[in-house]
Amino acid sequence: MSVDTVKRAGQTPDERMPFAELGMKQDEYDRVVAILGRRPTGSELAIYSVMWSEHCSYKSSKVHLRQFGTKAPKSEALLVGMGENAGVVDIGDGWAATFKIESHNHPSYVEPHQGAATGVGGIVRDIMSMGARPVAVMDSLRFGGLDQGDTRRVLPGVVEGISHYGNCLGLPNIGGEVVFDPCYIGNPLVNALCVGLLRKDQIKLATAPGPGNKVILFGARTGADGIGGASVLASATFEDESQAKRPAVQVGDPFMEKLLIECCLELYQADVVVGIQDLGAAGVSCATTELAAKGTGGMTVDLNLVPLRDPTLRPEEILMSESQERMMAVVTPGDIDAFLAICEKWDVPATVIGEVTDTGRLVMTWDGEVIVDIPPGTAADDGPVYERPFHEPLGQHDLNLDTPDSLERPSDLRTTLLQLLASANLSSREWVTSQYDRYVRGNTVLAQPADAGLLRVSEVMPGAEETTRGIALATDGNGRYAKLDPYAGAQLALSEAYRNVAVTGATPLAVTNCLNFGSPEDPEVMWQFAEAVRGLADACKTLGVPVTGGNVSFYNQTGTAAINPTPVVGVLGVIDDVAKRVRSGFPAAGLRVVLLGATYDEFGGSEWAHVAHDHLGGLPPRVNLEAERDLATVLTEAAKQGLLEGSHDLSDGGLGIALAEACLAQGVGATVSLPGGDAFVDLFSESTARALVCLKPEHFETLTDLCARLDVPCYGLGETGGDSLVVEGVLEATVTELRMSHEATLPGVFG
Amino acid sequence: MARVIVDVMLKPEILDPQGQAIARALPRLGFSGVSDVRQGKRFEVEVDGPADDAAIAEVRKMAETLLANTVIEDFVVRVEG
Amino acid sequence: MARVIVDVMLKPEILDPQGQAIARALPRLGFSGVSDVRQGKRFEVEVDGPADDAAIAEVRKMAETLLANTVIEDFVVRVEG
Amino acid sequence: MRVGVVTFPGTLDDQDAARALRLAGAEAVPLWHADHDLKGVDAVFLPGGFSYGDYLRCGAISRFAPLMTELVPAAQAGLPMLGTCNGFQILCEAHLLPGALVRNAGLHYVCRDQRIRVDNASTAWTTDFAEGQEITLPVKHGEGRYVADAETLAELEASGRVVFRYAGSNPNGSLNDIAGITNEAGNVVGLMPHPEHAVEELTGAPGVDGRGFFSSIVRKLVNA
Ligand SMILES: Nc1ncnc2c1ncn2[C@@H]1O[C@H](COP(=O)(O)OP(=O)(O)O)[C@@H](O)[C@H]1O
Ligand SMILES: [Mg+2]
Repeated sequence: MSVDTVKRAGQTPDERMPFAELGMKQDEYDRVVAILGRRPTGSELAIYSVMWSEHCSYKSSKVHLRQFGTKAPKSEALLVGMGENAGVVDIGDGWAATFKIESHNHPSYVEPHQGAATGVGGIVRDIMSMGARPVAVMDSLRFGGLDQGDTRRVLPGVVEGISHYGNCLGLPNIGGEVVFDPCYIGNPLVNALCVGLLRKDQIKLATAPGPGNKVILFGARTGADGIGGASVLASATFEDESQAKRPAVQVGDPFMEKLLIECCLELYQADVVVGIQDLGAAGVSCATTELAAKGTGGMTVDLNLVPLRDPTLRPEEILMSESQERMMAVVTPGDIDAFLAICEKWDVPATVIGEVTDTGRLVMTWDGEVIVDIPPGTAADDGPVYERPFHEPLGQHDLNLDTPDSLERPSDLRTTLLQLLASANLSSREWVTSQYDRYVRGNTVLAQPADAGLLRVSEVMPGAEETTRGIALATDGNGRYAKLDPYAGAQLALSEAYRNVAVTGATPLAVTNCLNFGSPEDPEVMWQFAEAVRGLADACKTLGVPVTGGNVSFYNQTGTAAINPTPVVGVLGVIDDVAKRVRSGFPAAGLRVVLLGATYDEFGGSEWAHVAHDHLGGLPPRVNLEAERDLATVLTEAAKQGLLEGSHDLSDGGLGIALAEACLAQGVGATVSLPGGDAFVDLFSESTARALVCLKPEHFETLTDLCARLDVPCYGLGETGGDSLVVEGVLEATVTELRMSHEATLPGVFG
Repeated sequence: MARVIVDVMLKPEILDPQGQAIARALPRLGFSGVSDVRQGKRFEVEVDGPADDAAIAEVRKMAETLLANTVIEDFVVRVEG
Repeated sequence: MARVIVDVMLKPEILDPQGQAIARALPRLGFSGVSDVRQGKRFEVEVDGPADDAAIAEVRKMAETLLANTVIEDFVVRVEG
Repeated sequence: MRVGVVTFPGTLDDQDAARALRLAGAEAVPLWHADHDLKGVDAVFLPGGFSYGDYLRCGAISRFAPLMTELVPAAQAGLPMLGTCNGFQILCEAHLLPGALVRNAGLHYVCRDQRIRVDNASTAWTTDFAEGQEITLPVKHGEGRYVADAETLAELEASGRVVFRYAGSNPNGSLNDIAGITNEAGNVVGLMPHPEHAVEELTGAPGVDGRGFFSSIVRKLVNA
């Protein structure tokens, strides 16, 4: 079968090209023709169709995401901002951290194990491509209802996939979320986060400068992974079905990825890399166009040189293949031998497939004939940008009016506490987290069930200064809040992640986010999206933490039923002396228990309304960013002074759940009395900007002074000790009872 | 009592990292002349009755729903012997 | 080119939790009449030459030293077909 | 005191092992799987991980690494050797220790802090423990169920070669709750739990019970 060449495209200007089958609109196709001054070849069409897809071009979201830049707070810590593979922040002492969260939602529905596994693989390569050593992963998960059949298929597979891939890479899993809601049935969310460390003077970028430099593809061989669409291009006639059987599922090889990690680090150390890019969605198309566009501007590639796992692959398919565990590097001719020798040491196949030029053109050949000749920037950067229409959903107003005020409130608060503690979303996540290695690399200071993961910065990195610092990370997101008010919902996600970082004693520094929504072509979904982005950008500005990167996942819907809008926010913080970190929960008896922050009657979108009444309506708890910031200041300052023995933030389920979890952490009970007039509100309201801390009695006054200075409400609730949680005059439950309620739920469903 | 065998292999186009790792290791162990290795699963299903058409159809259904992940795997059902 | 198959199963006296999990799941999925399931591995080894005695002997050695752990597993080598 | 730490492709806990050795006052000497050089070390630590992806069987491919052709005779000649997790699996595959490690009975990878009883405090790696002492170490594995034929098992029990047993609940269904064993000479020890993840207050498992392994070997080498 002959291949469509540039020459042939010139000779057959009217040949029908299957752009629609590749998801391209007529006007987009017309633009390609205008750019090239002729019809594209099949290979060129392959490149433009993937590069201009929603996934790669952010065409629906771009106009909104710009706010993250325009509203960004000034931050000295930001070394690399949005637009690169991942953002990089300065964490002091010559060290930098890079982190990002990314979705792999749909593949995880189709094949949960492989989908989730390759999600971890992809985000880890993003971090590697910044020049960093990946040091930990996290996973933020959403599933359908716990009692829905498909959840029993999807969850175990997803968890096993993350477990297998992450464990095999030797990356500790230091946190995440597991949330159940029927809105995610058919559209589970698998968002994976990776964080890496590097010397701040050794950041690598995805760029191909220097004509004459070589382009090397290394890692796994290229197979027919994830090229469902490309098969129409590779078939003899576009209607030919024979080739349309390519797998839509990519299978990961974590062992190859582990080799790639060690190999890349050795390449960086040997200083033989000019530019580097991971291969993710859109594989070779994306890597070559982006590297070329950001470099000198031109590149030649001989596609015959791409090592193939499946020798029958056609060039169009090679260009679109999403085979995992591949990287592309730009290397000076003098360093080629050294580069290849390091790859050989690690058993990583590596092949020179092209060269950097100054022609401004990306030129690819196949069997000696030119099949691609394009200005790379037009594919990488000049994709279509849509101002999609949006409007408030029709029922939004009614939804907000349907407040939880009319819901019957319980009188037996003990039963309510145990019921909430055993509920799908608040029960112990141990069934999931025990499948993740949280210890490997020996730097994990806090992991589950702590509010945030915390790592000591003590990697073996040549030339790096010794430091006492640590980094903390948390991810949060609440789709129910966002459904009620996407602007506030995104801010609440940020608030909670920010607070989770602060309770460990770390100072929040920077933000990543993964925006999971339905179809952008639905104006009501688009409104949710626009509101969420606006909310997050505004809140980041107020809190002084810039967005460094992230990911958008649209089309999470079945038919017209979209998921709850689910912005997931990850916050990274730094603690100067990691030994001063605050443990999670009550570590010992005889400590004062203190509640920080004010409580209001707020049950819209609450876990109680969800569990007790299956109700979603009203407005989410009020966002109070100034209060969050002041609370964080109290927490980090108190930690620095060594005042705190333990902490836990208040979020879903309110004070009642926080107290119970704090008791469960080390099996230490507590006796407390409630500050307000309404025990139900005190225990289960989800007001924001609150945290629970415990401390030695002699430090109590210092803490109250600190709180007074920052205007943070502070209530001495009682004291730790005993085998029970006693809320005086309200309820009493032994720690064993709490544990039995908390720990039985997930094993009861998943075995 | 009869034994029905279900062989499950990854579809040919799906990456088989296990098989590849073995294939790469063989030359180092002094085995030459092997061009490829693929690793799959083998199930031995003991059925109560005879391995007649009905039993085999039943095992086939089992393979489809449980033993194989048909998104990425092919399977073959056969009677031992 | 020929294909040689190596079937590897846990020795009968070794507990096979995967097989047992499947056997336990079957009734829940509406399958009855299965008394036992055992799960093992199947390797497809592509040899360059014909599958003659020498090639089979070579694969047998491979199975013995690498593909199976004879402390816990039994294996069978056979030519496809 | 030079203790080698072996890195195979896919080894993960090598940096932890080296750190634990250094904290105990030993010099950690990196050993590379593809070399034939033991660099004159006085003892060897085979750390955990997924060598060769743990494809085929855990430890099956690593066993054939060039370095192993040096390690096996050295172990047989009395060089102290500790294999944890994947290292234990490799020792079994290499027949330096009897039996094998198979898929956890629960079919899941399990990472948790585990109570373990020391049943033999006379091996090269356990003299700083007391017999019967209970310690806490992390376990983290998917294939840690120790199995051996009845005869081997009886022989291990009779000769006191079961070094560690799971106390409390057994995380993987291993026979006789076996968590670790030794060879006849007591110089080669393999166990599924991870002492190298329990040597610092700040990180890893609660407590520092793993230190005993490293202080034992250091004491032995000093006195040698
Ligand atoms: N999918 C997951 N992966 C890793 N850790 C998780 C996951 N889900 C929950 N965790 C961890 O379990 C603990 C409890 O989770 P959760 O109750 O959601 O925390 P919080 O309410 O503080 O946000 C936390 O330490 C969290 O990081
Ligand atoms: Mg929290």
